[in-house]
Amino acid sequence: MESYIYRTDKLILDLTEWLTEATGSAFAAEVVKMSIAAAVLSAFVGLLAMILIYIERKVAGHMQQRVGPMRVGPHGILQTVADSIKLVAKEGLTPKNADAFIFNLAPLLVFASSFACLSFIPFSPGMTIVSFNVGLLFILGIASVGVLGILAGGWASNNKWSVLGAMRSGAQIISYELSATLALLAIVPFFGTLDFQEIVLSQQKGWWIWRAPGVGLLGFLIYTIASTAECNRTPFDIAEGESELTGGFHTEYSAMKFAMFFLAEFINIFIVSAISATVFFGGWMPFHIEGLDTLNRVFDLLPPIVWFFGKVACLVFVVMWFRWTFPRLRVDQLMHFEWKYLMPLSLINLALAAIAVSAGLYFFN
Amino acid sequence: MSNIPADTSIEPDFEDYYVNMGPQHPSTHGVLRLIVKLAGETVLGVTPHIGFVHRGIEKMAEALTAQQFFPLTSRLDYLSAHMNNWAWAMAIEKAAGIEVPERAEYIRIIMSELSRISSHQLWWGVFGMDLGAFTPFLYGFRDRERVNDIFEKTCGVRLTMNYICAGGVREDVDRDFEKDVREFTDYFEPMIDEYDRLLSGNIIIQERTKGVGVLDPETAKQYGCTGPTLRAGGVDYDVRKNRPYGLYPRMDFKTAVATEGDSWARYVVRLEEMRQSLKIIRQALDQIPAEGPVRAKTPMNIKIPDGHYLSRVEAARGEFALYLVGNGKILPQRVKLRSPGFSNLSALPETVKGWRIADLVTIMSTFDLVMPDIDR
Amino acid sequence: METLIFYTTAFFILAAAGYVVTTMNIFRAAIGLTGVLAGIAGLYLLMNAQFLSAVQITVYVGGIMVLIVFAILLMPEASMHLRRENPKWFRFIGGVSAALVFAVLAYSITAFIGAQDAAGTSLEPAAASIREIGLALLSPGGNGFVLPFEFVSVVLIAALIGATTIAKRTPNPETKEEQE
Amino acid sequence: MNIFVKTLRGLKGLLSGMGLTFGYFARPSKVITQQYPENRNTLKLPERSQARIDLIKNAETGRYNCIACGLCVKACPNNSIELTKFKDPETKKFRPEKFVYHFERCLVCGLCVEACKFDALRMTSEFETAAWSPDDLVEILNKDDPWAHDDKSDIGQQTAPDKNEQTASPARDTDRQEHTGAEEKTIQPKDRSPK
Repeated sequence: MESYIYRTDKLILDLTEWLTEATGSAFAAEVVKMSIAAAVLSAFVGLLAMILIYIERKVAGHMQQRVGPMRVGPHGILQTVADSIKLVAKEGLTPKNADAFIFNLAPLLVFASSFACLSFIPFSPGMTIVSFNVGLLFILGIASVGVLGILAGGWASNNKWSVLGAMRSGAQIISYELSATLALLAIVPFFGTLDFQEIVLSQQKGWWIWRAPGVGLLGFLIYTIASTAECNRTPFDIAEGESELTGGFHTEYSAMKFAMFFLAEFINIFIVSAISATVFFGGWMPFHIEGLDTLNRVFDLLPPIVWFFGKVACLVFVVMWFRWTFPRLRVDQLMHFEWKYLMPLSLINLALAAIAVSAGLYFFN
Repeated sequence: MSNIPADTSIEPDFEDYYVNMGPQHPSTHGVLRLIVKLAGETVLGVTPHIGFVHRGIEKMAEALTAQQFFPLTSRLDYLSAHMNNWAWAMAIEKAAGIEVPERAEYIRIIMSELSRISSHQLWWGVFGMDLGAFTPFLYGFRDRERVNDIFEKTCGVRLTMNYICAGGVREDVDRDFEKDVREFTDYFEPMIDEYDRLLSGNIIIQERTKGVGVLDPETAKQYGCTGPTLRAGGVDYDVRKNRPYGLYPRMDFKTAVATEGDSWARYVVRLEEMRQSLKIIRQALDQIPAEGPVRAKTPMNIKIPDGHYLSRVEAARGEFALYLVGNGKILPQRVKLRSPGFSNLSALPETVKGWRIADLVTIMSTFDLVMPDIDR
Repeated sequence: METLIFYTTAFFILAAAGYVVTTMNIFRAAIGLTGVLAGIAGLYLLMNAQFLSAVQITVYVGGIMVLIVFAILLMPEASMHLRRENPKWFRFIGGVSAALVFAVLAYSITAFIGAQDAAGTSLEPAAASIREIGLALLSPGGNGFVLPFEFVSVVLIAALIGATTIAKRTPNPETKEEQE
Repeated sequence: MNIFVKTLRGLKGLLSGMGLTFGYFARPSKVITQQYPENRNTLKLPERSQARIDLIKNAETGRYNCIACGLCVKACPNNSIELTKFKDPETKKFRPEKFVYHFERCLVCGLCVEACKFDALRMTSEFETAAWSPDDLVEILNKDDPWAHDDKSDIGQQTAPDKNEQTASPARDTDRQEHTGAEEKTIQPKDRSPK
């Protein structure tokens, strides 16, 4: 039983086998498996958002010499639970002159695209909801659907500030998606696959952030910046820009519809951190140093899933750290930065990566 | 249509797009309503609408005795309450010929400079928040809290102090006052460097403020801007230096002046002003007589003799001038307040033209508007 | 089961497409079109063409649709419902031409399948790995597509430059901050 | 080259800011928040802290020091005090019948305390004054006196012009010189100077 924590691929296989036996057909087993996965994922999403929001508040608090939420539950642990109950119980308003259909559809679009992305994330060996040979490409594609929801929401609110926020958001996400994709693609030649599990497996000898000479680090930096922008987080939160646009695209949203945007934002943070952890930091792969077997065995004691979430947590912290330190860029500066600096840099990075791969210039070959 | 901003020649073919910024908007810092004419993100024109918190304080002054008007002056620009009190006290003292004890004059200087610092601390935090960084806001408040504690110990109140009064100050300072203030100055000086680390050194802040919203000195003078807003353009005008009052001639300090006139210059000037204020406070603490009266004997209801009296002080936002007309009774005939915020706001439409919405927020923030000061 | 999924998806696509052409609101039409394109990506998935599906989503849903929506946002008329102004016979012609296109497509597909069946080749799709696709795209040989690939890139570059030139305005005082 | 210098300088600025926030994050001892309702028992306000006014009782006689002279009423810029008086048959002195304090109008400026010559008023630091309605903020300050029952129904009627014979009416009418008569009196600062 214990070994299942370490060998989750075995767990999945055994589970499939058992289900096939129990239901009598491979197809039915697949259906049951998918239902379980969906249920687990839904619970996971809710839990994840609550935990992330709580952490965000605590991080913010301590960075500002405050303590953050303290009242509900010990150290305010239940604060986000209380807030969720409040959000669910609130009346969901639709502005009078809004396009009600699209207004209500928009948060769903945003949320669904984030949710769908989660199914490609490799949490642990074998533990991916959908295993695709083009998982990385797919996740990048689906992530860009979310912006449609933001645009639709901003437009349907029939509020000038919302439209401004939506336009900003659209322009921003389309632009920064390029850099984010290019930064990831620069690493793809090294492992030559787009399947997440295989990407993780290719890092047995070392994580790509240092195995790929320079390119990995540069790619990681570019990806961190671009993905922060894609999540609409400070310093790139011009779409919300509460001091300018009073909330941007979600100005008119309340209750559960607002919560969906909010949830999606936090899931997005998790997703980009998870991608970053998978591509650059070896995903669930424990930290290994060649030759130091004792140390490696100590590291192996931690189950892969702990490694994965540990890495993701560190990266999420960095994103939060950005938010509570930096001011916001202006919209034209944002575009300048992307098109004049980040994008050329990521193209150069891609070229360097191609050279490095064809010359076989990477460590632990 | 008077409420539509003047047409500019920027993009004549663009369809007019008006948005209301305020009266409820996070960065108008009060109930200010700006009608913004936009072309995309670019601001073509701004028309400020004020008067949402107009209380008719000038008119109220005509029905209140000199003593009774003090609490109301605190409520003009609540962030420089001491300075406003001082202006009224000075006008009354001029009118009634009251001599202020030396110790009281020093206390007034210390209190004024402390409230200048506290005002700029708040401004610094809000400036950071307007630009999207939330943390400076709390750091600014953290340090401002110390000033407020000092105020509370001596004046009993934290914001609208009503401490400076005709003939001096209402009562002598708290027994820990000198120690507290010295502690504060020692504490706060490194904190300004911390402000530098968090915001001033940040490239995003610099990119967003340098060259943004240049208010050239000529325009600024024409609109009657004062304070840091004016001095950022290179005009060396400070009431404390140019028309000294109180014991300011005894103080050795520099007027903080920059030359560029942009948002960054206004930012730098305010930070420098905090340093200069600390310097003034230290000098005043060194020079203050240890004992002595703090309040001249004044009648309870001061008769304001016939005549016109003008007093001006350098409030945190600029020159606060007060014009008093007396007719020999205890109630003033007429009081006119010249608040710095009003004039500074009037230069805003000129400054923001052609900049973006985000810059409008930056410029408004560096103008440091306080609505009760503007609406009176 | 796959058949069931196929018909559900196909029905969804058809319904969304119908919505696109019947709705009088251009923004809703755009959202409907998104549904169509996403549904087609789903069909690709059913056919085991994962790469194509990913590209469909990335390019069409994530790229082109966002651009369309963006363009709609820039139009002042976007919030208005369009009115039916076209004469009746417009619709008649539209219907006839749509029927014609459908007939041609249906005939050619059935003919194609018939030819395949006659030749005995299988229609069972094989999951092409991304490596194969990449190699095929960039190999110069008889099975390679490097010439069309490069040709397309040149055309795209030309289009990009052309678009930029058209979109470029004469410099105006608004662009103050670009003089730095 | 310039761009590299600029980039490096910008990066340094960003990192120093991040260092600062992380420094505070890593040192929870630097937290300055006070958990207010929990620390109510240990909360220390400065002695001069003023939040509202209160009447002072004479410790020996147990009576209020107030002689209902009305100076505070005249000093108040906002009409926050309403006062009715009567002659105490016992001591042949005036005493307040009802000393009504309108906290909802009060500016907490302290002018009434300053005006009081009989050491009858003081500012207290009782700052938890929130209430559900403005009416709850109207309070009879001499409520320990048996005749000043807590009935607020007649409050505000005294100020009506027809029956203000014995009310020291807050002189909102412009010319107050006639009945103030206090011009010759002078104000001395309270003796709370550092010893």
